Amino acid sequence: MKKVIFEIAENSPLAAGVYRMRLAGDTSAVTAPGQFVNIALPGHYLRRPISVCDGEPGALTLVYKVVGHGTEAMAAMGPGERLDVLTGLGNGFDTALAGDRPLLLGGGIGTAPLYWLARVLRAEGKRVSAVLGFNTGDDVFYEDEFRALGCDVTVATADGSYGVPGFVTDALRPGYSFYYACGPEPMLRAVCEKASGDGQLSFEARMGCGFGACVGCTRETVNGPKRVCRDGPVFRKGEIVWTR
Amino acid sequence: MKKVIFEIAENSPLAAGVYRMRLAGDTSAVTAPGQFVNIALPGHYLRRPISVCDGEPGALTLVYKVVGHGTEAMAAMGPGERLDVLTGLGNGFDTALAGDRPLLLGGGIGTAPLYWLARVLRAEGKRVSAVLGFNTGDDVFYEDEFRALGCDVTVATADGSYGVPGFVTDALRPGYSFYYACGPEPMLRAVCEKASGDGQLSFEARMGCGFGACVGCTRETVNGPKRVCRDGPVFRKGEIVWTR
Amino acid sequence: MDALSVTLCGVELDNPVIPASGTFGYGCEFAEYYDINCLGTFSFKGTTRAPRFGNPQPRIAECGAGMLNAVGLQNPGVEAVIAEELPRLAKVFHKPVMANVSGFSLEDYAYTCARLDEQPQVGWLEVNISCPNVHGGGMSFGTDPAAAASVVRAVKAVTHKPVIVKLTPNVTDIASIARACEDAGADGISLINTLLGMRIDLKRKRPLLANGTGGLSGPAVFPVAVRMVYQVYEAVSVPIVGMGGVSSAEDVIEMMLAGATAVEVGAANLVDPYACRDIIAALPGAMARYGIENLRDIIGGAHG
Amino acid sequence: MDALSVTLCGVELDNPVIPASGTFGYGCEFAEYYDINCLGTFSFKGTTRAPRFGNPQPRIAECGAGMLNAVGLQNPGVEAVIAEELPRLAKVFHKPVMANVSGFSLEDYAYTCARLDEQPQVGWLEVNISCPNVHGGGMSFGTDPAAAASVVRAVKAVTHKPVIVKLTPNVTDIASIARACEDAGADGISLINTLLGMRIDLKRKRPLLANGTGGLSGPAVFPVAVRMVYQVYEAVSVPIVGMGGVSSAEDVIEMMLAGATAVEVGAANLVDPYACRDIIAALPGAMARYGIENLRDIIGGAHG
Repeated sequence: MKKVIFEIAENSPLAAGVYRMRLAGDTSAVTAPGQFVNIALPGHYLRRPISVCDGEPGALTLVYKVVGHGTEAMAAMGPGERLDVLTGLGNGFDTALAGDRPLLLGGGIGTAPLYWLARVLRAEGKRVSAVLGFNTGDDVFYEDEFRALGCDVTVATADGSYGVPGFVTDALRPGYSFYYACGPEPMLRAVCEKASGDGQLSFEARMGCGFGACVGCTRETVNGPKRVCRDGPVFRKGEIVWTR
Repeated sequence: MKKVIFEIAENSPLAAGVYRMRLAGDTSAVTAPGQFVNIALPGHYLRRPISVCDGEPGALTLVYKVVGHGTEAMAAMGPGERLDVLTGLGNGFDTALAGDRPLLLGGGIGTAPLYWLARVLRAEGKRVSAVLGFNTGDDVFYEDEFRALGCDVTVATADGSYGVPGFVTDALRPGYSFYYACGPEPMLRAVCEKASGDGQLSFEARMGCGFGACVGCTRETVNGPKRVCRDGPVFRKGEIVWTR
Repeated sequence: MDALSVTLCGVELDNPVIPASGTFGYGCEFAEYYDINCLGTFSFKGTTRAPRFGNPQPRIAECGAGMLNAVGLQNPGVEAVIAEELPRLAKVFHKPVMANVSGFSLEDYAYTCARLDEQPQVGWLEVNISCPNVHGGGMSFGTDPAAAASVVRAVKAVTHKPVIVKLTPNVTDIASIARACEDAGADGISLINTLLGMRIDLKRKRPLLANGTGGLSGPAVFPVAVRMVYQVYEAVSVPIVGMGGVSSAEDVIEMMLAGATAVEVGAANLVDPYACRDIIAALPGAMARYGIENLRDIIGGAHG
Repeated sequence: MDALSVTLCGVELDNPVIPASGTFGYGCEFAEYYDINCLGTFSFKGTTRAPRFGNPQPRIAECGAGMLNAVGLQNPGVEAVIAEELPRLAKVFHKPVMANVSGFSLEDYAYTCARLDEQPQVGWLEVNISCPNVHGGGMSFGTDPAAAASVVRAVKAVTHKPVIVKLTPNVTDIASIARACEDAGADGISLINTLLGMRIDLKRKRPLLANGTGGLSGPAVFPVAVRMVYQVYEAVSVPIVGMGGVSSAEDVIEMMLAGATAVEVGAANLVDPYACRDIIAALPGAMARYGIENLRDIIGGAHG
């Protein structure tokens, strides 16, 4: 964890209600795809946790969805403005588990952190497949970016307006060595039930602090209570206990 | 009263802890010297009441002193930034009472609203004297500006480091037709006791709204309770009841 | 009835937005800024039997996301309100007004309420048994169920119009006090009055307010107000007027979901004189965003 | 003793700043960010006799100038705290720690306090009779003077270290409860725990927290906390640990002027992990600004 003042280099719409923000600043604490940052926004008491879509020395890319007043305020910010950010939060994905044919399963905004993961896995020479699910065609983002990394990409939309009709679980094809999933909890649960083999899943949660102090975001696991913000947000399939 | 978004044209230090802010915007509601504006500042719940130092169509000049977090935030703002301001608050001075040789008595930051008053009185061809009192030489501001208007200016400092040693009441000279005073309450009280003849005095107060709704700033007068923000801030000598 | 209208104790309001007592005077200041007939109604300045100057200065202190006030029921007294304020109001406001009343004894409450009950302009009596800024100023009545009930009975015995009792949040069990008021005949409950607070002047090293303590209002208290409205809704069957830090159309909807039939807006009027007008204008858009057709249908909607 | 030091129940603190229970875990997370030995001490996560998962999700809701939490006393239980957390803490923190204890019966409180009283690392027992997020979770003890006193007696009977009782602000008369605790043998009083609040999810039209209500903390509650510390200071003679929305060195000074010997900082740690370190660093400058030579000299200074 490191507290860093970033400068906004870019903040532009990407899809319906989805924005991409590029930040310039010290990224030394950001070490693994699947980690997130926690952003202080003027006029809002709690920080906003946003997963890292891509990271490189000195620059972070965040892809976020406007879901409330906080993210609304974020979307209204412009280049040159500064943000107080806690960086390098959460465990991130374990690429050592990937095997040679990893499958990435993204649901809506949950697609964002999988991009950096895909880039790392491709750099390791893995054959990466990605199934990206959205509600409708207007929500789709980063399809081309995943392709540009050399991933085998399938897009599914719940309303069938684009790509394969249905959910990511309807577009599953066998032949993957390990899966990585990120998205809303119902999607993750469906993935666990329908996807064969082992995987890691990244969870969302309402967080207080984002670094493990308030235990506000705790969920039960087979290894006892775990904090999504610090022990997660990524959990191994076998650890997960479905409470809702 | 009119709610106006102003743009800051200038915001620069004038004396020890004293700043001058020039605002560009609709000044149609500002009608008399001695009126004040009430400024909304991000991160502060209540507005900050600041007396108008000078006004002309499309432009306001405020001279304010940094006394807390709010005015600190004001001092940190720069040209181009926008402010949400309630304008044209308070009754202001009645120049019809001036006679031909009005005397202006300013204490510290209370000197600010007297500048516009002096300009109006000079424009009406009055012979204006001004006695401006400060704690020390470093606090003195607008001496030259009052002179440039053609006022007979005397500066007094409590520590004697500049001008006449002592308070404004020590620098009083007879021969004025009416006086106008603005400053901290102890100074106003001393003026009422020591200055002969009639006058108007402008009071400071802790305000909630600034436009008469909350009656937070009420003070007793010979005509019953009056709101400093709306029935004042200027009161006739004969109305005033000294409570503290 | 249109999508914004609600019925409060048998009287229909065009919308549920009501400027709260003590933040709207007797209406005339705001009538200069906008046509106050756009309001559901408003609750006028807390009125007592005799004129009051209130507390010494200073009476106002700023806080994070709110303010303290210790005005102490400054008002010209009920006879001056009837002789001067109500006629002046009649020229600019053509709806029933809510008459807010405070007192220091059962006789005070009964006398003042009876006088205002006779005034045709008055639609409701809002009986404040919760002023935190006056010693024995109603707050003592508002913290004990039996004392609260005694005020309600005294007022109901001499009035005909709906009596809404305004409760203090500075209690252990708000529901029991609301229930006692309902049992004593209250036609409605309004809450919350301000939370008792204090700020200290670091320069003088003394309490900032001359009165020592003051009442906290503003967004800071909103979650406490929502909780208490929710609790009182489960305890009584009379309508509830919810208030406490409401500053937006979303806040109005949240209060109504918690159980409020109408919603008072207080401190927001002091930082923006157009707050209530703008909140009313924003309601239809907010309703659309949350799939709400008629406001009256969501009252208490958050209760399973 | 230097300018920042104070003495809390006979134990000297280098400074009065104490991270509040529930916002600092058992210390280890923060020890990764800065040397927590700069703290006066800290109050560790509320510990119960048995392990607890706490309440279902969601447990956190944002508010204006604050937050609601309904964690519900998640903790590994006193034996795990003694076997795992305290040894881990010993490596990074070399001062006496404040052990925060909750319970559901007098036996719970006595057992857990007795076990922690035996631990050499523990300097004070902070007995929480005010958790708003657990049904029968201490709050019931904290709202009645006799019940509060019974907890104090049960704990004092089996412990030797200073017992500080943590009070809830959700009461009509905080002073009477503080007095009852002092009469029952409490060595100190800490306040305020969180104000009971609620937020409603406009999309789901249900309370946002799974628990319904939650505890409000953050700058929003600061004026209420200052008022209650001021009132309790006039009611008891034992030292007071003040807390509630403290976010700056100025806030620490204000709390001490109101009557606090030491000051806990809660929610601020959650929005800025360095909050306490930075507040301590800012104290000398703030003291100079307000002409304060030694912090210990201003305790209760606002009382005429």
